[in-house]
Amino acid sequence: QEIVVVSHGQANDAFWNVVKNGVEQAGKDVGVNVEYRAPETFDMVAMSQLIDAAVNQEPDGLIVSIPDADALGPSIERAVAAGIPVISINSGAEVAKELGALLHVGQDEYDAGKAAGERLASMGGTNAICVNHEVGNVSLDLRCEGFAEGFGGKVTVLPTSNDPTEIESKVSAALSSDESVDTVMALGASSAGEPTVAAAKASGRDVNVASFDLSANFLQSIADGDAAFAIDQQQYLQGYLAVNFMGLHAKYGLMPGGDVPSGPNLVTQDKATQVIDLSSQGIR
Amino acid sequence: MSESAPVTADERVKSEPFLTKLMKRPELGAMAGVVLVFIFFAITADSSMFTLAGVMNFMTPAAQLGILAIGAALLMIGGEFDLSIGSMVAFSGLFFGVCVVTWQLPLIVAIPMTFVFAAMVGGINGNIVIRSGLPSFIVTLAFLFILRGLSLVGLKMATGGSTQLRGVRDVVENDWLAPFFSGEAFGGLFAWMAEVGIIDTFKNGAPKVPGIPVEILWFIVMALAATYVLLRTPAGNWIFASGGDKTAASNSGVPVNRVKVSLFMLTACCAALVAIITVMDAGSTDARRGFQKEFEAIIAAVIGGCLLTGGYGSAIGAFFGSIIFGMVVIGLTYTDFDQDWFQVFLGGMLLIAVLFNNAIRKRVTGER
Amino acid sequence: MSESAPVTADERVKSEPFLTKLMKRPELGAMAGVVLVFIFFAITADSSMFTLAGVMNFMTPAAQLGILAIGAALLMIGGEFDLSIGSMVAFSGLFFGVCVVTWQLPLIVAIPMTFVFAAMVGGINGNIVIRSGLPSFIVTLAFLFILRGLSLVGLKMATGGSTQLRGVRDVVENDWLAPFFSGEAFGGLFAWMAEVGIIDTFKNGAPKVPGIPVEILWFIVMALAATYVLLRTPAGNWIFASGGDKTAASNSGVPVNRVKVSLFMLTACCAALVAIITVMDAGSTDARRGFQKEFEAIIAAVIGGCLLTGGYGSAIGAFFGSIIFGMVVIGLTYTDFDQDWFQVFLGGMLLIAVLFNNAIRKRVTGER
Amino acid sequence: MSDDTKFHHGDTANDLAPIVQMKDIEKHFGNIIALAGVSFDVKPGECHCLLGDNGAGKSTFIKTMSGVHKPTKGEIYFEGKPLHFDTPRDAMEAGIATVFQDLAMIPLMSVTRNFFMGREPTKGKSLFKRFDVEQANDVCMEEMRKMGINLRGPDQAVGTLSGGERQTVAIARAVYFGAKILILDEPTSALGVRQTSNVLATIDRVRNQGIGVVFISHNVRHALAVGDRFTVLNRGKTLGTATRGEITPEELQDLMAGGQEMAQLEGSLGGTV
Amino acid sequence: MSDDTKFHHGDTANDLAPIVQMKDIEKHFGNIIALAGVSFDVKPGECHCLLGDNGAGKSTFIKTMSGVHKPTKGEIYFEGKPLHFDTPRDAMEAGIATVFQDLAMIPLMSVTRNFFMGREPTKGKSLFKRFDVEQANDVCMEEMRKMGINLRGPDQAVGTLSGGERQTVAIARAVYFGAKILILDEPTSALGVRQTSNVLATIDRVRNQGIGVVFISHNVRHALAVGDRFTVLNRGKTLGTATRGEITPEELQDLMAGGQEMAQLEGSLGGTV
Ligand SMILES: Nc1ncnc2c1ncn2[C@@H]1O[C@H](COP(=O)(O)OP(=O)(O)OP(=O)(O)O)[C@@H](O)[C@H]1O
Ligand SMILES: Nc1ncnc2c1ncn2[C@@H]1O[C@H](COP(=O)(O)OP(=O)(O)OP(=O)(O)O)[C@@H](O)[C@H]1O
Ligand SMILES: [Mg+2]
Ligand SMILES: [Mg+2]
Repeated sequence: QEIVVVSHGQANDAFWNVVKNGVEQAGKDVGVNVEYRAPETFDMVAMSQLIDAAVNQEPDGLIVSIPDADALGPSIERAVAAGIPVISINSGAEVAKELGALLHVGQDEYDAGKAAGERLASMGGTNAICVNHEVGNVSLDLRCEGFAEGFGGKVTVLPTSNDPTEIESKVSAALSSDESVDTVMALGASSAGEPTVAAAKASGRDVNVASFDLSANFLQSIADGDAAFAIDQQQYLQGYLAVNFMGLHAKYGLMPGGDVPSGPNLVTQDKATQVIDLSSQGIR
Repeated sequence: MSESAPVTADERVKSEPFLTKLMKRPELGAMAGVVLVFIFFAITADSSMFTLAGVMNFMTPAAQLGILAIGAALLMIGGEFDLSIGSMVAFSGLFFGVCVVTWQLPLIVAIPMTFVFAAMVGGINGNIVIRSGLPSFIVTLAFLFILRGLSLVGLKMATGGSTQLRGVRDVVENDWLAPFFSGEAFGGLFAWMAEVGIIDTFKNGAPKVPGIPVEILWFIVMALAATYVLLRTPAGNWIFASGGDKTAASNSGVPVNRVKVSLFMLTACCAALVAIITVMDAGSTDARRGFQKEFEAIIAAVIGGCLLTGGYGSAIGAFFGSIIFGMVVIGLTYTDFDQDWFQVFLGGMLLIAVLFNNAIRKRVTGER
Repeated sequence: MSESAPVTADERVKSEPFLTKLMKRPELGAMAGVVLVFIFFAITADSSMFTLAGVMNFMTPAAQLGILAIGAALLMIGGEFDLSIGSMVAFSGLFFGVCVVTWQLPLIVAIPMTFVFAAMVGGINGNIVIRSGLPSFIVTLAFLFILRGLSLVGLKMATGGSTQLRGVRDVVENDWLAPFFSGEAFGGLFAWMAEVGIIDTFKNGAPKVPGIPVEILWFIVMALAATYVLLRTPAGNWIFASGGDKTAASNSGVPVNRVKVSLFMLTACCAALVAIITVMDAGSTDARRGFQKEFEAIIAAVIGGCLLTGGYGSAIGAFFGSIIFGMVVIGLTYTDFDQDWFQVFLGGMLLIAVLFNNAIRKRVTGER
Repeated sequence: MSDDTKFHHGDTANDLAPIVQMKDIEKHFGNIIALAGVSFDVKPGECHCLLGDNGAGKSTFIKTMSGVHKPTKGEIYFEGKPLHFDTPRDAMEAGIATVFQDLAMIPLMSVTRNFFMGREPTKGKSLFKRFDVEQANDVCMEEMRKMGINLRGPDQAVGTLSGGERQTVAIARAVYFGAKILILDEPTSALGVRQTSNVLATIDRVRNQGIGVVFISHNVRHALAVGDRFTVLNRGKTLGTATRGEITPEELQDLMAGGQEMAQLEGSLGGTV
Repeated sequence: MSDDTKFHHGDTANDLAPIVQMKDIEKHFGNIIALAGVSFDVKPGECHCLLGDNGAGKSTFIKTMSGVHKPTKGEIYFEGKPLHFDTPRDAMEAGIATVFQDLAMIPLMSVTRNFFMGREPTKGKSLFKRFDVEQANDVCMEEMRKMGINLRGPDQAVGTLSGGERQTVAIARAVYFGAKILILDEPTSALGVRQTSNVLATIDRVRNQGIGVVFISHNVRHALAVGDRFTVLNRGKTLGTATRGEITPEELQDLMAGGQEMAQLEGSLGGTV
């Protein structure tokens, strides 16, 4: 059996690397051949072409993320029309059924952001920065929007590049130019979260730092009390379960009855140390 | 005044095989690369890659890239760069989206407006470059940022906070101009071919290939037009001259500044065309559209034999360069390589394709 | 043989004010831009930007970029590009990380090994460019992809599946070489200055600025060294000549190929230096390190007056170019502008800075 | 720099109104003064030689005449009307064709494309108006043959031509397009003896057609062979104008050397170099 | 292309062994045959003139001698030993200095930097060994003055020099570094009369120092003034070698024109162009 996964996240993105690891593990466990594909950058046009390419190969199952239903819809519908079973992961819960996907495994970015915002607001935050290291990537934008919604207070989006040094400097700058900032939300643990912690520490102020996704160093910071928590989508599940379901579907025609929420799961100080190792292996 | 000497064959010219003559043309150098890449995938890739559907599938991104690459190639031959084309795709996509979605303009108005708008931005680019004498690299780089930023701001204003503008497909669906810029051409023909069994169908009977995506037609038409202009019109001569040596060209009476500004406008219009096609196809636009496309367009042009220093290259070269690039990017997904290795293969294939090109050309033309 | 004519003052030379002479140097052109950007932020930005802490804050990324930009500038003056420096940062960062974490080598071994390794990759780059005669743009572009891809593959192999290799800080912490490549220099001095109240302190008495980040020192040293090499050594003359006109230089006896390969190796070593510094500072490395840094380095070099066509430019220009770029990128967060407009301002400021530069230079030197 | 008695200003070989008249032209490059007030005119049907030492400002001067440089000071009258050429194209359209010392050719482009650069012959109408490559090739080969060069083919890149072949392309081009004034800046410097005599003959021919020729040369013999008037520049200033027959080769040569002594060779250079 | 009786092969002005001997050199560029078997040698202390029509292959030939082109066929002996120069640098280190027809200068670089390009004088030791700019400037200005050009300053960019000034830099450089052989490809083409006579005098001087000079020119008078032997190329082949005194200017000129007739001018060109 042949299963193809097409996502909008590159293989060298820390978050999607974990998804990919899940995909591969599931492929081994269920005994199917899986291939993971993604465009070189966040590019909906390119992604729809990758889905088309996958459809051409008529796999036994197609797993996609749907960050832009308008752009990807026709390609997915074409897959469904061609009789290829489709499962959606990560994003697109609201449109998955409509487009003909059997099931959605994932955690809506907006909801995850909202949960994080609520949590940080409850920790006493009133003025927050949302560090966006890939402006225009819709899923990151949604995290920020959800965060703003849940947080309630003032939220400023800080656009940065992927470069840790630049992020650290920019967060430092933002902290020192507005003394009332008390909360920083990073949208990715390894690229944005770690330098954010460093900047917060160097500022000498009491700032709550939280981040989406996990990275070993960021978890260490949580354990050490330098950061508040990390939001774990448990994206390993998104890859693993989707492939697992699809494999079973291909073999035995099995399919769960409803969507599977993979998160959110807040990793706080008490749990942080347990997952460091798993994170440094790319499983969490 | 001496009488003109009789025209005699020169004993100092060896006769040259036809193949050699052919390979000397910059247009055709890139073909060897296409052939190599084709052979590679014919061996390694899933057989579905070279079915009709598979070919359309890799030709679509190649065509979108190629439209940009042809513009970029002309500009490069003319001695300048435009790094803002990627951002221009996003920006004119936004403009077009706002025209049709927010202002509800029909395509016959919205499309020309988008082109005029793009040409204006291109003209600004060009005029700054010409007037200031700064390298176009740095000026258009500034516009890379500015246009990308404006796309973000504009999107947020147009949508009330989102970075994605949706709903284009619904409003343009029934416009009579839409078939020229979106979807597939010759749909009837393909449906018929599917019926009589010339082409493959899905299980449900629909043809696997509903037609030729319009961008492919645009791509071919543009490549031919650009080649014609370059090789067979005075304008083409001026482009080569402006890029080859600005001072010499201007001293010989070529209106260098006018040529360069026109090329900037042309490149921007190419970006607008891609924007219109992709926005209508996708039905939406977002702030990341066209990201790094400037880069890929320059890559395709260089693979196709354009010199970065200007004055040399061809549109057909850019055509083949885009096909190489498109074929490699999509083709790798038809193979069994792990996605982790994707970039390694991409880089390796590009390198091998151009080295091969080069080696073949040198061998055939006997250059040292 | 005529006797040499007496040396007389030439009546055809107008006397030239000192300022004019100064501004004619490409090194100093970029200074006007720095001043302009400084004035802009002095007015619009929060006052904390130009405190000692604020300056260190924007100088750190500027310095990291600058180290790359100086390498890129030398290479550009020598007439070539290296698009693989960004990927090289990731790749040599991985190599260094593996050396210290996986193989547990002391820095005195790991650092030279990393440099040698980087130089080797640079040498491969250079040799392919020279041997094939292909444009360096396309060759190093292939390496951009290849090295980026290999970094990912290597990281996953080294960590067993993650894209991040961590634990560098723990192993290097006590190495005697570490202070040269990480953290802050002159810590004692700054602590003393804090004590006597020359510089600001936190409430707990620690100085707000614990010292000068080492990358800033490396940056300054490299800018001086590169300037010295360019202006005061035979090698510098060869670099200018190789970039100015390859054939003419080689016909005049400059070992053009050797110069170019060395420059590729140097650029790769600059990337390795940045990799070592950032990996030690961050304590980890990941697959996205150095993303698009090649681009920024070229930007900084061009802002600083390097010509893309080679043969002209300066290391000090790249120095100021990096500072302009770093100041604008970080500085905008100190202002009250809506951050959605960030890219618009970034592009606008870059454009204005270079236009201003250019205008000042032209006015001062009386060029048309 | 004495005003030699044989030199006199303003008296010309014929009484036609000058096509171009340049008055007190100055040109500064930054702090360098290349021209410090030079006056000059060209009449139809005459060959006016511009002579002078290296660096005297000859090329700079003719570049102001053909629209490449804008003069820092001074006036240009074209057919009696004050005029400023903004670009070389303007000058060209007014009927001035120039062979620049650096030839103004694009090495990567073919001979034909260089020959017709900026003034391509076209065929076909409106949208189908196109560069008439065949005719262009024929014209180009024919004009080159007239100058004594048999090209191997019209599509050879100019960069691969020999020095003299390249110079011949530039001359043939200017002659072909020269309508009212033909400016030649050291046209024969790289030419063989046969090509040189062809060029001199060509100058003679176009002069007889009523075209004004400005001829720059360091070769006294060439200048005397075709020149009607001789203007000598020295260090950015004019030393005066002489008419043909009024001046001996030796005097002219002395003036061209800027009055300074020349090295003596044991060999037989026989008076003029 | 007859073997004129005045021409004879192998008999030379003196009996020293040649420094460089080239045998049956062929050079093809793709399908173009630029040299079809040319033999040539240079002896110490002689000035060997290489003459010929435009496109005859003179420049191509001396480029094979100075390591720029690798010959397609043929052998090169340097001081009796067979040798191939891989790069111009090798040739230079062996003692061959060349003035190329295109001068091989970098327009954006200063006069001094061009002058010393590839062979910079240094001062200081080991790590502090640096380009001795002051000395370089002095040498450069002085050498230029010797050639009759007073530069405004050693840091002027070569691109802003006049054609003759630029050529003088190239000549001065080659003379300064010429150790065993000095090759001059049309060195006087852009020079003024004074500079020309200086260059001819310089050729004479270095010849007397025992350096072999290869001199390419289209000017018969210049060639006869300094040349000891004359080799004429025509369409990639050699027409033979003549010794000084054996041949009249008119004969030489006829040979250089490739035997073809020259245009006649009513003007007084007086025999030789
Ligand atoms: N762009 C420039 N910038 C600075 N100086 C210049 C520039 N162009 C020319 N010059 C100077 O002006 C003077 C006149 O140069 P020009 O080229 O007109 O001389 P010329 O008479 O043509 O000499 P030649 O016979 O050697 O060609 C020269 O000394 C030259 O160095
Ligand atoms: N790279 C090249 N490719 C093709 N043809 C070439 C190349 N270089 C030179 N040629 C041809 O070889 C012939 C000889 O050229 P060369 O430059 O040696 O002539 P030359 O004797 O120096 O002439 P001139 O007196 O005009 O300088 C010319 O016809 C030229 O077109
Ligand atoms: Mg001149
Ligand atoms: Mg020659």
